Amino acid sequence: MINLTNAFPRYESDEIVWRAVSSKESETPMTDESFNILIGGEAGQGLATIGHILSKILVRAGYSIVSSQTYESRIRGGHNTFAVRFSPGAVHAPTEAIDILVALNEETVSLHEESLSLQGVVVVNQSEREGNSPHIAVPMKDLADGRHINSVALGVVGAIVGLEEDLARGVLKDYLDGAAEEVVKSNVKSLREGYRWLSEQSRTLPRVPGPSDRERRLTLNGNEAIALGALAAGLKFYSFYPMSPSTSIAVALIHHAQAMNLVVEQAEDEIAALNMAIGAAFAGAPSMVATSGGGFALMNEAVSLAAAAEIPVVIVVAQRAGPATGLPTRTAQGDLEFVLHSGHGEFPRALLTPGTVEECFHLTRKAFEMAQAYHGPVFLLTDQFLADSYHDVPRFGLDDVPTVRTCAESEGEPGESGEAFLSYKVTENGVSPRLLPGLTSRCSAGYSSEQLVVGDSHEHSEDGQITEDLSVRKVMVEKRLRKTEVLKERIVPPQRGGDDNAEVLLVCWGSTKGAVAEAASVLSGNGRSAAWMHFPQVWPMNPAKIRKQLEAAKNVVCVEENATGQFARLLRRETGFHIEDRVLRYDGLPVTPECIVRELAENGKG
Amino acid sequence: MINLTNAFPRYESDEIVWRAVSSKESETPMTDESFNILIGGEAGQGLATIGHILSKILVRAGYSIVSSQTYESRIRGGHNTFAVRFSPGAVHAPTEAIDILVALNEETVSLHEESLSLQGVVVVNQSEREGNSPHIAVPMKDLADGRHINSVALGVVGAIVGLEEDLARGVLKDYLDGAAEEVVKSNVKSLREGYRWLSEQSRTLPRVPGPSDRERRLTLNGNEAIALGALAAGLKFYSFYPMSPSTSIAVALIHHAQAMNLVVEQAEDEIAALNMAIGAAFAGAPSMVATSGGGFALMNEAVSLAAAAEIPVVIVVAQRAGPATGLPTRTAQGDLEFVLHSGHGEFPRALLTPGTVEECFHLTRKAFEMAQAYHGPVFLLTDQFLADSYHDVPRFGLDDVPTVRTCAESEGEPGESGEAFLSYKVTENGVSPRLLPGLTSRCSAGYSSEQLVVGDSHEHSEDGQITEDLSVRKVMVEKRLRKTEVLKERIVPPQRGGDDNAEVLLVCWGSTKGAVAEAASVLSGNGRSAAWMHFPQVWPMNPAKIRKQLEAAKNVVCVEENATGQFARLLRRETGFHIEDRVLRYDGLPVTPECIVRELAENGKG
Amino acid sequence: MTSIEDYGSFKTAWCPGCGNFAILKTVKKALVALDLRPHQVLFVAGIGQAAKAPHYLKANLFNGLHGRALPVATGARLANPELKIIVQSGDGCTYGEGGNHLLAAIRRNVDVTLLVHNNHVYALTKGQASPTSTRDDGFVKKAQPEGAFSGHFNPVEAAIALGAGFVARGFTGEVDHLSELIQKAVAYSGFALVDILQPCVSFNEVDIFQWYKERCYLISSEHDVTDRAAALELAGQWGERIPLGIFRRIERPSFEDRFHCLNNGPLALQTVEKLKLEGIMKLYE
Amino acid sequence: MTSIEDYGSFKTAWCPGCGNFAILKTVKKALVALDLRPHQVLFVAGIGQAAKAPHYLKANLFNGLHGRALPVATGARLANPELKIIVQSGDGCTYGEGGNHLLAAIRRNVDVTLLVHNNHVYALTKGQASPTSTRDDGFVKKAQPEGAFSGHFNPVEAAIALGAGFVARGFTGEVDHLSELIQKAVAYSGFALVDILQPCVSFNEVDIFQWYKERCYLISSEHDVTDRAAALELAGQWGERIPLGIFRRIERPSFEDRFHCLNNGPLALQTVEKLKLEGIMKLYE
Ligand SMILES: Cc1ncc(C[n+]2csc(CCOP(=O)(O)OP(=O)(O)O)c2C)c(N)n1
Ligand SMILES: Cc1ncc(C[n+]2csc(CCOP(=O)(O)OP(=O)(O)O)c2C)c(N)n1
Ligand code: SF4
Ligand code: SF4
Ligand SMILES: [Mg+2]
Ligand SMILES: [Mg+2]
Repeated sequence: MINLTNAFPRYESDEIVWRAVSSKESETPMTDESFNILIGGEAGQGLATIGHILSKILVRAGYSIVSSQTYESRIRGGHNTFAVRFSPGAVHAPTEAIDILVALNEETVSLHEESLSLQGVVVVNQSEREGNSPHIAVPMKDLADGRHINSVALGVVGAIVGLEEDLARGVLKDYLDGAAEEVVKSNVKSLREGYRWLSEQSRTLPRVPGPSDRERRLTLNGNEAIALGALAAGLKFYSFYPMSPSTSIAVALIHHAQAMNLVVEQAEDEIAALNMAIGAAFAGAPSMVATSGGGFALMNEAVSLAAAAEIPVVIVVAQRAGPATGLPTRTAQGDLEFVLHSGHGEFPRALLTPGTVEECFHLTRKAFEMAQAYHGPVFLLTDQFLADSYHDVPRFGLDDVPTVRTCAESEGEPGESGEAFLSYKVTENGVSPRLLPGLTSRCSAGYSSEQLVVGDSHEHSEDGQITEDLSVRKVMVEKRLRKTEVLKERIVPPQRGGDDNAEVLLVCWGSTKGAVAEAASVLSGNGRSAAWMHFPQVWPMNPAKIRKQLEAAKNVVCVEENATGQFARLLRRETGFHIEDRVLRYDGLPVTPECIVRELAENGKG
Repeated sequence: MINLTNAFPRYESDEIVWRAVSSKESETPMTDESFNILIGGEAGQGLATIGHILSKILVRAGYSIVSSQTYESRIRGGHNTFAVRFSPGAVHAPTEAIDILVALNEETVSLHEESLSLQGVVVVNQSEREGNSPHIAVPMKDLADGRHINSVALGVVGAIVGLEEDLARGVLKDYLDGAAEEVVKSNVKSLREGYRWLSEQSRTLPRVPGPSDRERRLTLNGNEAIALGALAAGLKFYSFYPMSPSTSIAVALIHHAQAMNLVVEQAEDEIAALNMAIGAAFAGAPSMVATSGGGFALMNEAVSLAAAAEIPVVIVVAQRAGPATGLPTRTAQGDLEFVLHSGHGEFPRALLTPGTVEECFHLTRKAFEMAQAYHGPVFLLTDQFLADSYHDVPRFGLDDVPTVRTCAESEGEPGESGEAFLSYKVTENGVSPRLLPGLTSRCSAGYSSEQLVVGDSHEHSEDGQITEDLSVRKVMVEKRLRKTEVLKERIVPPQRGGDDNAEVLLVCWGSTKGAVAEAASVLSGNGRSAAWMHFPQVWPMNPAKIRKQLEAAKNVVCVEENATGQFARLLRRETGFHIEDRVLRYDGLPVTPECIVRELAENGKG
Repeated sequence: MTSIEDYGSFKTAWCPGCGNFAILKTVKKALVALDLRPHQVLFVAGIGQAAKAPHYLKANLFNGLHGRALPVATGARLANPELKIIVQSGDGCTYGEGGNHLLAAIRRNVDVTLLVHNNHVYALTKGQASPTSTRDDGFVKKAQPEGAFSGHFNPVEAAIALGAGFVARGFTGEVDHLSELIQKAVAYSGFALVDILQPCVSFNEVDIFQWYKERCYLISSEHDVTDRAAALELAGQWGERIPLGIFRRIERPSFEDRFHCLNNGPLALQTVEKLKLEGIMKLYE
Repeated sequence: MTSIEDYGSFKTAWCPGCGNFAILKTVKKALVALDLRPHQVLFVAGIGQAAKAPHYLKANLFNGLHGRALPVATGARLANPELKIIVQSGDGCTYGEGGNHLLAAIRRNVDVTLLVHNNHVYALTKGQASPTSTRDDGFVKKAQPEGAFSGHFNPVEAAIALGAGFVARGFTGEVDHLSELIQKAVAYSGFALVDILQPCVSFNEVDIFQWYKERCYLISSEHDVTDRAAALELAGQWGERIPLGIFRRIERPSFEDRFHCLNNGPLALQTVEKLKLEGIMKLYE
């Protein structure tokens, strides 16, 4: 279908230093083949379960995958979908055309049959209305003995795609680990029935590209990757208040809490969640919280506290469609400016915006490093699409990146025994030496065990005492702001790819990376020359370097999942470069390569 | 001293439509004479009391005044000041040189004597160390019978300035209205003793310019002006949680609540304060809240609610020095970007930034009009300096500006009796007709009394029902954003003054207006040509018009009370014009004409 | 006369078998029994499965933020004392995120009826422990794999101790009784809490309908609702026996009475008196 | 051995005659009596006059936001169970802005001692009513010219009803008694509340030292601190007679025990086990 060979090349230029944060494509060469399965039905029919299992089977079989989920803010009923696109080569984005539509209910057929590809087919329960499209009517209820219809569907799909039944059964069993034996048995039987039934049919099936042969990979969604990245960074304390689409980070961490000696606590509200994390971080535990827009709104005051008291803390904001309650389960990039300016008063901060599941892992690690280096809040901005999207991810090497020092050490000179420790010592780069209360000598050689540590929210003197001395105020404002440089030294630079001297440069940030890169590739395939530029970090930035890149491009288009073009505004503010052309999507769904290409064509840019 | 004749001229140009929001100078011609009294002492010595009374006496006598207060975050002790600058012509800014330093304690002398003007003199209690400066040592304790030393000081100062004792006594008595008779008596006696004692001294006193003869004026500080503006706009509900420097708005409103049929409620926290105001506004009461940075941080989620549910509400943020607790009683302009981007998700809003006490009144009215016109939150951004600064203000005409309709009326067609009312009807300008729950027919002719009204925080269909229909989502996002135009029609445009084709244009927003205008005037007096441009509203703006103005200027300098130049950044984002030169003050004190001129000279711009 | 049809009927987003259906129906019944017309009532809701309830009947509605229904209701009530205000939300919303507003609402005693759909779980976010989840019955969730660590919040007991004037507990398995409770709560002048035991068939495998059915009993008519100690003792009962009914009901000074202007009816209908305002302006001369 | 000098002495920003001085001194005395070294203790404070207290002694200190001391303390305690954590703040901070965290702290029963300087007023913001301001004694402030409208929050009663394991009341006029209370609270394993009656000479003309002095009495040694009903009844006393002492003290399951890793001491000293992490990674293959 689409040639993605050039989607993630190393960008060779000293302007934008390229560092690989995604390595999917470097291990698996791209091909132009991909295949897309969409499972649709009601909440409660277990479609996310089989979607997840199918994703894992595909990855184990040797495919690259990208899944995407849509669901409503309810527990049963409504209309949900789980789409998995897979390919022997690397895929990075969801796509619109459906090759197999698995319809667990009638509504799914009518809602999605118009998206079927040329070879597309509907797999549907025999009892449902089957639509006008090519379809395979499966007697699912019978095959499942009225129980695990979803596992029957999984079996049928597995058989169509040509996935080995053993492999499928293995994944299913892993997934059901801990469930009652009877449940496992019944599911396995349903799966088998699905496989068996399909094998007995004689009809032409869609052509499915075969898998590639490669190293085992992980099947992770964005939230799981953040959880693992945090664990790899030395996370020791996590507090949260449930909020879609962030909650599954907590669920993953809780799952591993005992093994990893981690404290996870559900707070009474988001205000408490961040204040707890700040308390824990002050006491020495690398700490993180995650939430979404409304919950983050409540954390604003404590963001400012982390900055004033100079406490390292990582804050994940998984965006959903606002304002207010909005569409609680839909995706958006509407909170960039909100998070960038959150918290009253002025202070440095960093905002990381991973573009892929793999980047979720690496940038979470990076976030802890940054927070620890400059003593303040670091933000990770994701969204519902990325949070819930499964990718195949190469195994992570755990040796190359050092974990954050769990135990803080002074970066300055240890104080003389008798001297009082200065928690807010004014230093050249603004970062003060840091001790942990009660652990001074145990953590930091050279300090007396009786040293005292202060964290304070007022304007304070070096010893953390409240001050009304306005000359001290000035010094402290400048001390804090100097720490921006510490963050600037650590910037994760923008990445770019596509044609050199392209006619159109697509600029993006966060989770749209894969779709934008693929759109550029499609344009190139269509005879237009196109390139893309992705920001895995939107703050701080190096305006001069970015400006140069933007100025060199013939046409620049900014792609964002919001209605006002927030990142384009930020780029203009910082670089002076005004991107007038925008592709903006704000209906709660992620951009796809197709929709970007369509929009560009309509605007005469593609 | 400084020629301010040109400080607030009408700016004749169709680029920036000039509308008077301050009229002080149009009634009183400027002179080059001003006189500055600074009263210093501990919290608890009653210096703010006599400062306020002195301000009022001066205004009643016919002077124009600007006072400014500094105080610490404590109830007794520390070092506080109350400065009053006055002139027969209009004054707009505090100044640094002190003509009379009233020292209620020794520390005041040592801290401030170096700021004495050439003719400056210290008025000090005999028992205190008197310093090396010219001073008048008053036996205050004796004269006050050990009680109201501050009133003695007031008497002495009144006598030096040449204010009639009758007038002074009258204001003092008004002030003490309601106090025990004995207290009034003793204060009046102390005042008299002050006057008497000074009249018996024979020494040269500083030359004080005489008052001008004009209509009676009000003596108001920024917070009082906001309270009165809100009352004039039809405020019916005010909820708050105490927080400096916003609390005196509540105090003023409570004072008049009974007379004006107003509900004022102290909330359990700031979250409740704004949610209550939203509830009251939904039920039909024009509503307002006020707070400062940290409290506003907690209101963020409800800001987004007001936007989603489309509820008119006015939110005052009186800025103080952050981050976190910071300097709770000091001034700053550090929350512009924070307020501009507050609340998750995307929606229109307006940000008004009064430059004078008079503008506080008018822009508060304007804020209610705007909120009511577009159904959403409108912000008033002030700061500690302006909140606490007394100005003489011409009487307000209450007829010219219509009060906000207390009772909402439909702007669309009344629905047929049987038809359900659509609270979120999609209209051309995005504003839906509005009914009040339970008051439909009583408020809005043509509606049945049984019509129902919905306010909702989700994405909703026109009837306010929760929707998961993503095409409706898109329509509703656009509907809300279209309301930006309704705000744009109501923009309070920037004002400018000073020399035409000036070498340097000083750009500012909010409370620095007076100081900046005077600085421009000083520069002009020094042979440089200078102009100023003040933004009483920073959002939304008309980028094209502003850009033209900025481009026409030879040198542009942005003056702000923050460390990062937030408004300059915003201007660049919106207009593309990059103001590189900045005068930034961030030590917790307001800019003065002197400090601006000094900074400009250091940067080679003045 | 109001009929149940006046309150309409809607498709819901709830799971089949959920206790919310019984509450929805009972609320409608109670309003009809009180002969309240839909436009006389304002529902205020937070966010959660419970909080969707007022979308499923016809009446005025403000559906705000998770945890913040009570302050909105307070503001609306202080702006228009003619409205009958009913807050409907879940246990997480009311006793979790919104705890501080519950404390304040009880202290204020503003005339609002609070109906809490207490399913002992955060349902809409897929089953985390709420403050009312009980530790001892082994409430085990994905987010609390070893059970809820924190102590159990007993809302009835807490409300009585904090001084609430009307405190009751209902159960979705006793709808007629529940309807009576709601009617009395709405009729009560002041803040009234009705905590409603609501089984959640999707996320609460412990406190299921049958579990409640076996334990719940109606408070005897002997119980003196003005006797605080007795009410507290009764409220302390949980587990083997769960009392239903009105625990406490006393007269308390009305909050609204303290605002003189509310005697003149809705604030929206009161005009700004310019003469008075001019008088006020004079004070600043 | 620790001496009072180890805790240093500082200039304060308080008014002469303020009850805070007695509390400050007593806290130091109690810590000396417990033989705790300054570095073993972490004070956590909110914002207000009271919340400045820990700045005026030498110890570890985290001074955070108004109303948010308890969650910070909880986080710190869960990160380092070796720290003795004392929260000090005002009535407005703790029972007003921070109400929801008080509810949660009581439910959690984390090992933190909460000392509330209860002056019945928002002092630092110049005298508005706080939740503990009493309506009946005509508490009249600029912000409440007709007195506080809302009901009086009785923290001792509320804490007992909500299930707190250690609840006491002290008074700045009984410093030796107060010192004992603080010692017992700090020694108690679990959440301990000591509400301290503190006259504010600047903003509270009603509940002055003498007013308290005439009313306060020490709870008799007969009082059974494990008898909840008795504790509640005693806590209900206010006005003519004000009981001081320990109202309630029971054993409750410790919150920290539920986190296995806390048995290994401070989290900061525990290293990340890469092998285990690799095992976890495998689960996702
Ligand atoms: C500020 C904020 N935090 C979190 C959420 C996510 N959220 C939505 S509903 C809910 C819990 C609902 O629990 P409950 O109130 O008991 O209602 P139920 O769904 O059980 O009926 C949460 C945490 C939110 N919408 N807003
Ligand atoms: C979020 C927030 N809201 C409001 C304030 C302002 N504020 C500072 S201290 C205080 C009240 C303090 O009262 P209390 O806790 O009783 O302490 P006290 O001063 O009486 O000792 C308030 C409202 C603040 N700092 N932060
Ligand atoms: S999740 Fe529970 S509370 Fe929500 S609708 Fe389903 S059964 Fe009812
Ligand atoms: S205002 Fe009151 S509480 Fe604060 S220091 Fe003064 S006397 Fe003490
Ligand atoms: Mg619930
Ligand atoms: Mg207090």
